[in-house]
Amino acid sequence: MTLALALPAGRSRPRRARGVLGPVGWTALVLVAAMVLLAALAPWLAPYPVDQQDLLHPYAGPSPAHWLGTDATGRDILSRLLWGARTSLGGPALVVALSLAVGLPTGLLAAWRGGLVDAALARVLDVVFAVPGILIAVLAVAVFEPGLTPAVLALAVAYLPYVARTTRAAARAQRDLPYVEALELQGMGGLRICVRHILPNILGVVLAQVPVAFALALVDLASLSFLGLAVQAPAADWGVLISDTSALLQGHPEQAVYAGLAIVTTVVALTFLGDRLTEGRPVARARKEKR
Amino acid sequence: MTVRELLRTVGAMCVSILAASFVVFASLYAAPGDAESVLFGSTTPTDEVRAAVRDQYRLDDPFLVRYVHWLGSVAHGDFGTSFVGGQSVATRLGATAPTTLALVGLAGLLLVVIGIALGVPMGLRPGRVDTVLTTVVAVVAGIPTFVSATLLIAVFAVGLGWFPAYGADGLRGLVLPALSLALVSSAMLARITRASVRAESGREYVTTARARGLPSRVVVARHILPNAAGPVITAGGLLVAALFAGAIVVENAFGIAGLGSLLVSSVNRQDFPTVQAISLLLVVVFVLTNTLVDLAARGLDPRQRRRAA
Amino acid sequence: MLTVSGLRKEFPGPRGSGTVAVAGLDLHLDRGECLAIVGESGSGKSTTARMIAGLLAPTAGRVVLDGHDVSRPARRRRDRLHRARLLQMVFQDPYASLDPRQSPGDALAEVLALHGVRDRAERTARVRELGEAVGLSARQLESRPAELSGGQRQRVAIARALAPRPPVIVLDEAVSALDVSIQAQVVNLLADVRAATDTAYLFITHDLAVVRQVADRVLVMRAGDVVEQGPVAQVLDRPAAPYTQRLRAAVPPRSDGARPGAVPHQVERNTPPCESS
Amino acid sequence: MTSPLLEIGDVVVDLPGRGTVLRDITLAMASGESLGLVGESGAGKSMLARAVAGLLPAGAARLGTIRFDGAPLSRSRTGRDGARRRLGMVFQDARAHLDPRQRIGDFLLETTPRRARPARLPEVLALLDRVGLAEPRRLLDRYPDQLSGGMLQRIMIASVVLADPALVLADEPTTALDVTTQAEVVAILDELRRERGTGLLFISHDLDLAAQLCDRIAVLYAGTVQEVAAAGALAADPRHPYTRALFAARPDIERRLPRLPAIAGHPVAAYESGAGCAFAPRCDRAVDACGTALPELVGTEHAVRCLVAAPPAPATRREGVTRC
Repeated sequence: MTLALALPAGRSRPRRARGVLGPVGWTALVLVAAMVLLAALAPWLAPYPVDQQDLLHPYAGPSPAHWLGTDATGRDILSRLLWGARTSLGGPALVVALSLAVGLPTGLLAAWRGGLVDAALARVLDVVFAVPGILIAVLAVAVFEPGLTPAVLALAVAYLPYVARTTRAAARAQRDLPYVEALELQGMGGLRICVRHILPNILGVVLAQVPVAFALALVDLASLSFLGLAVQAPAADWGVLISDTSALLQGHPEQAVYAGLAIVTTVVALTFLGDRLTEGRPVARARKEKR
Repeated sequence: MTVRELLRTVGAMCVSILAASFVVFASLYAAPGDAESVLFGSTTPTDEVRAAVRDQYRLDDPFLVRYVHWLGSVAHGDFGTSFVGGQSVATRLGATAPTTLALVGLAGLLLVVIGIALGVPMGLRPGRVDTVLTTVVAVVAGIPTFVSATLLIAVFAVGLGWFPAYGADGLRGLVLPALSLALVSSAMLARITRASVRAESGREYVTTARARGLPSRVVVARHILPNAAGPVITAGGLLVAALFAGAIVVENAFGIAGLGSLLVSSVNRQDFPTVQAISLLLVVVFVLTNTLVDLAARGLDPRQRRRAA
Repeated sequence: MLTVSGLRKEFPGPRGSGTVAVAGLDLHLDRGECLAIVGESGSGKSTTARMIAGLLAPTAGRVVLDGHDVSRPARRRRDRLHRARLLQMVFQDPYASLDPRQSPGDALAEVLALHGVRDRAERTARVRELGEAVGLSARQLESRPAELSGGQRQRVAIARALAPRPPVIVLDEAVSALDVSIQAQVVNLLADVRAATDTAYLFITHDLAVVRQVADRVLVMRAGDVVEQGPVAQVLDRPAAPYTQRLRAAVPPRSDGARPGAVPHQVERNTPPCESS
Repeated sequence: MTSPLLEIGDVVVDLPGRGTVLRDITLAMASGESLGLVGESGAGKSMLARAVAGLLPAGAARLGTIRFDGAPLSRSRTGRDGARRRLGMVFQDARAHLDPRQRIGDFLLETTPRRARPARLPEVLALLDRVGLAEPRRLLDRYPDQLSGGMLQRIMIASVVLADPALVLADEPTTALDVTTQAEVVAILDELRRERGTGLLFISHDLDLAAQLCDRIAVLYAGTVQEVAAAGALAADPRHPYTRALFAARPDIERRLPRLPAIAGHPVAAYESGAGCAFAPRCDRAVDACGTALPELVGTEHAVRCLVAAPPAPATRREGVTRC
């Protein structure tokens, strides 16, 4: 899914409300936190190992033993959902972390150096940005056998421009402000100005993009697992749980519905969180002083 | 848009496509699995067969020569021969591409119509209607294609039987896939359209129009919408291009024989020539659309248009 | 103290139609003197200031500060710090002159540390001293810039410019964005600072009344050229160049002195519709 | 006294998220009169003009009544809004207030019904020439980004005058312009207004500019009218301490003052001011009573809202030297 579009245009508010998240924002944050917690505690919470089969009870409905029932080969759906959460949330987290680790410095460097470096980098970022993450991942998987690592690394490359472009734009806006020029005139070096002054001022804008990037990475990774190119059996993630078409055709969509619900809830919560963070942040206020 | 500027943009696009093709080719060239092991699998070929095959796939030539040769042949529409079944890649592409194009075309139409039809009213009329719609659209934007595909199959194909569930062809077979493909993208376009319309409605020149007593119908039609169109067209272009990536997922979900499912099956069978060809095609589509959208956005902006006059 | 000769700046335009922002300018500034550069937008006064301060590389010309040639912006750290101790700058927009996440006190401390004031206690003392010099209380020094008014922020910017004790300070429209009552406070402050530290000012403005109040000499610029220069009294009372006269006449007369409603002069035809920059 | 063109009675405006921006405004204008609204940041000058024009920001609450040409004005302007038909507005930043994709000709004729546009073209061209724009015909096909700020402001004025308004609200129309352009634009505004007997509500932070253009001047501070009088009387005999301080604090192009008599503190908005007179904390003549209750606006010809205002000075003492 192309990333260029999911960036909601930031709208400034007359006054930055202290509780910037507001009720919707907080519920979204709680939901996301709950999902992360479930994923982290999966080994202790999951009643059964991820691949323990019980061929005697395929497609069993919800029961005290299996709260959400079992799949085609009698595996406990709840356990697979919990274990799956580790990959479906851990993967995107790694993707976003890698993108930030590389994207922030790259964006800052490009904004500060300007000139040729900036133009060349902008060009590369635009091209990589135009190619959806899924295609880059599919290509990577084709090169190094299908698996989680190539998929995550490829998505990190695909999401790098997402962070780098936002960082570069925000840093370029700060770069021209008088307070940066005043620091230059004091003799302060470029690196120190970037790290101690520009970065703290743009971190808010950049981090506001993290939830949306996380959501998109989650969708891409789950899609790859759905295509059988990321998580390989017997491991499971939410994408794999939905990919079992035969169960669907035999009229047992329960597993797909639960996994689908988990994905949609997380992604929607992340999207609302991202909206609130972006809206709460005044776009660089254009001061209309007299003359 | 001066001709010089046009040439510079097209030039930049060609450079990007060339660079992308190099990356695509180089990555598959560096693939750990050697082409031979894929071609011969477990059978051990005789020396002559081995030599013939190596020559046919030019495996012994240095990397750059193979790249230039590959590029030359691609330019003539010859994508080499598939590792699987010895069929020429071009014919396999020819067989599958139309389906994908039809799917993306239908989905593209749905995307633009739904996206703008929802986005504009949401942007223009704040208040309860807008908040309800915004929430619904935000939720729909959160449903990935493979989830919506599965749900649509479960309800309309398996449940109600209105549409073929799997592996269908012809128009009826494309309705559910196109809907599933367009769903999340149209929600995104609606959000972007809403944001753009809302941003323009707050601009000073709208205040002027209202201060002059122009009816709100005129203010919207002549001032807000034309100015809001720029970002919407840019986003729309990029989203339509992205449908090709979404098609990879949808075609596999519905079992449709398109470029997407061919790509995934080629990856699983390590059929590098086919993977290379499809990847190159898709990358060219994305870079092309990105450039066209950039040109369209700049062409729409009166300032740019007039600099050439 | 500051000598500028043949300063020129050309901005390359599309299809070879470059624009000349500053077309060869000479000026000198003695110790403790205040030289004003006045002109309308597009006259090149700000470009001139930015070139002298080293923020913008001139196309041609030499800038000599206290005997050092500072024509090209400094690269090496030692040069940059040395340059900082010769000249500082105060900008127009008070709201963008301070790092929003840093309190004024910390900002001043950071600058002092940069210029070798290692000892923390001495630094704190110097910060309070600078604060008092510009009329800022200890509480204001510890607050966030968002809590300060435009005038107070401009005071912090002046204190920051004074920290390295430079002999020359460039003030680029430093009081233009301030309300009347605040502008008066800052103008007085600048006069006090000059009296106390004998710092020379290069004062960029479009307001002739401010020129009268603060400057010793004035240089009138139009479209990159210097049309007139000399002592303030002579240039404002007996302007020689027609452009200066037109500038002088365009300023609304003092209402507590003149008959209200008197429109100064005839409406002149505008020049044909030109390509705006 | 002819029926007043504009009556503003006890108007209060509150903004969501900020609070009161207009605390208590009572003003009136006769038809054909020009009234200057002068004040510093936060005084609420622009907000008052927007309240009259019906362009208050979303969610703003307005109390009190505003009557124009005898008819009460609704809170916000909607479409035709008959009552505001003869009300024009000129803004500070002309470039931002013009649609970048619309030609100047289309902009000027937009409010004229399509059929009547060809007939009005000569009038438009004459008006463009009248506001000092050379080759008006060529101008019609141009876009705003091709013209300078000064030219755009003249086009804005022409568009307002074209609608034959009874009152023009000008919100700091020349602040963004250079001094020479400002003088020309002010002269145009003044001539056109006098010729057509149009009322002018002129907003500025520049006392002298307002005095040059307006019959009467109202001085605003923290969303309240502090003093209102004929321009000459206000300049010759300012009674409110704030007005006097404003006149004194300005640098004088004629002569250098040893020290500018500055006012301590900084201008506050209505929501930052206490119960009593908002200027009290900065006023050197303030007494305890000033802080407790908002003084009344006393007087008709020369009204002052201050407990310790200076007494009316004898007419002769302050007669300034007239100078063209």
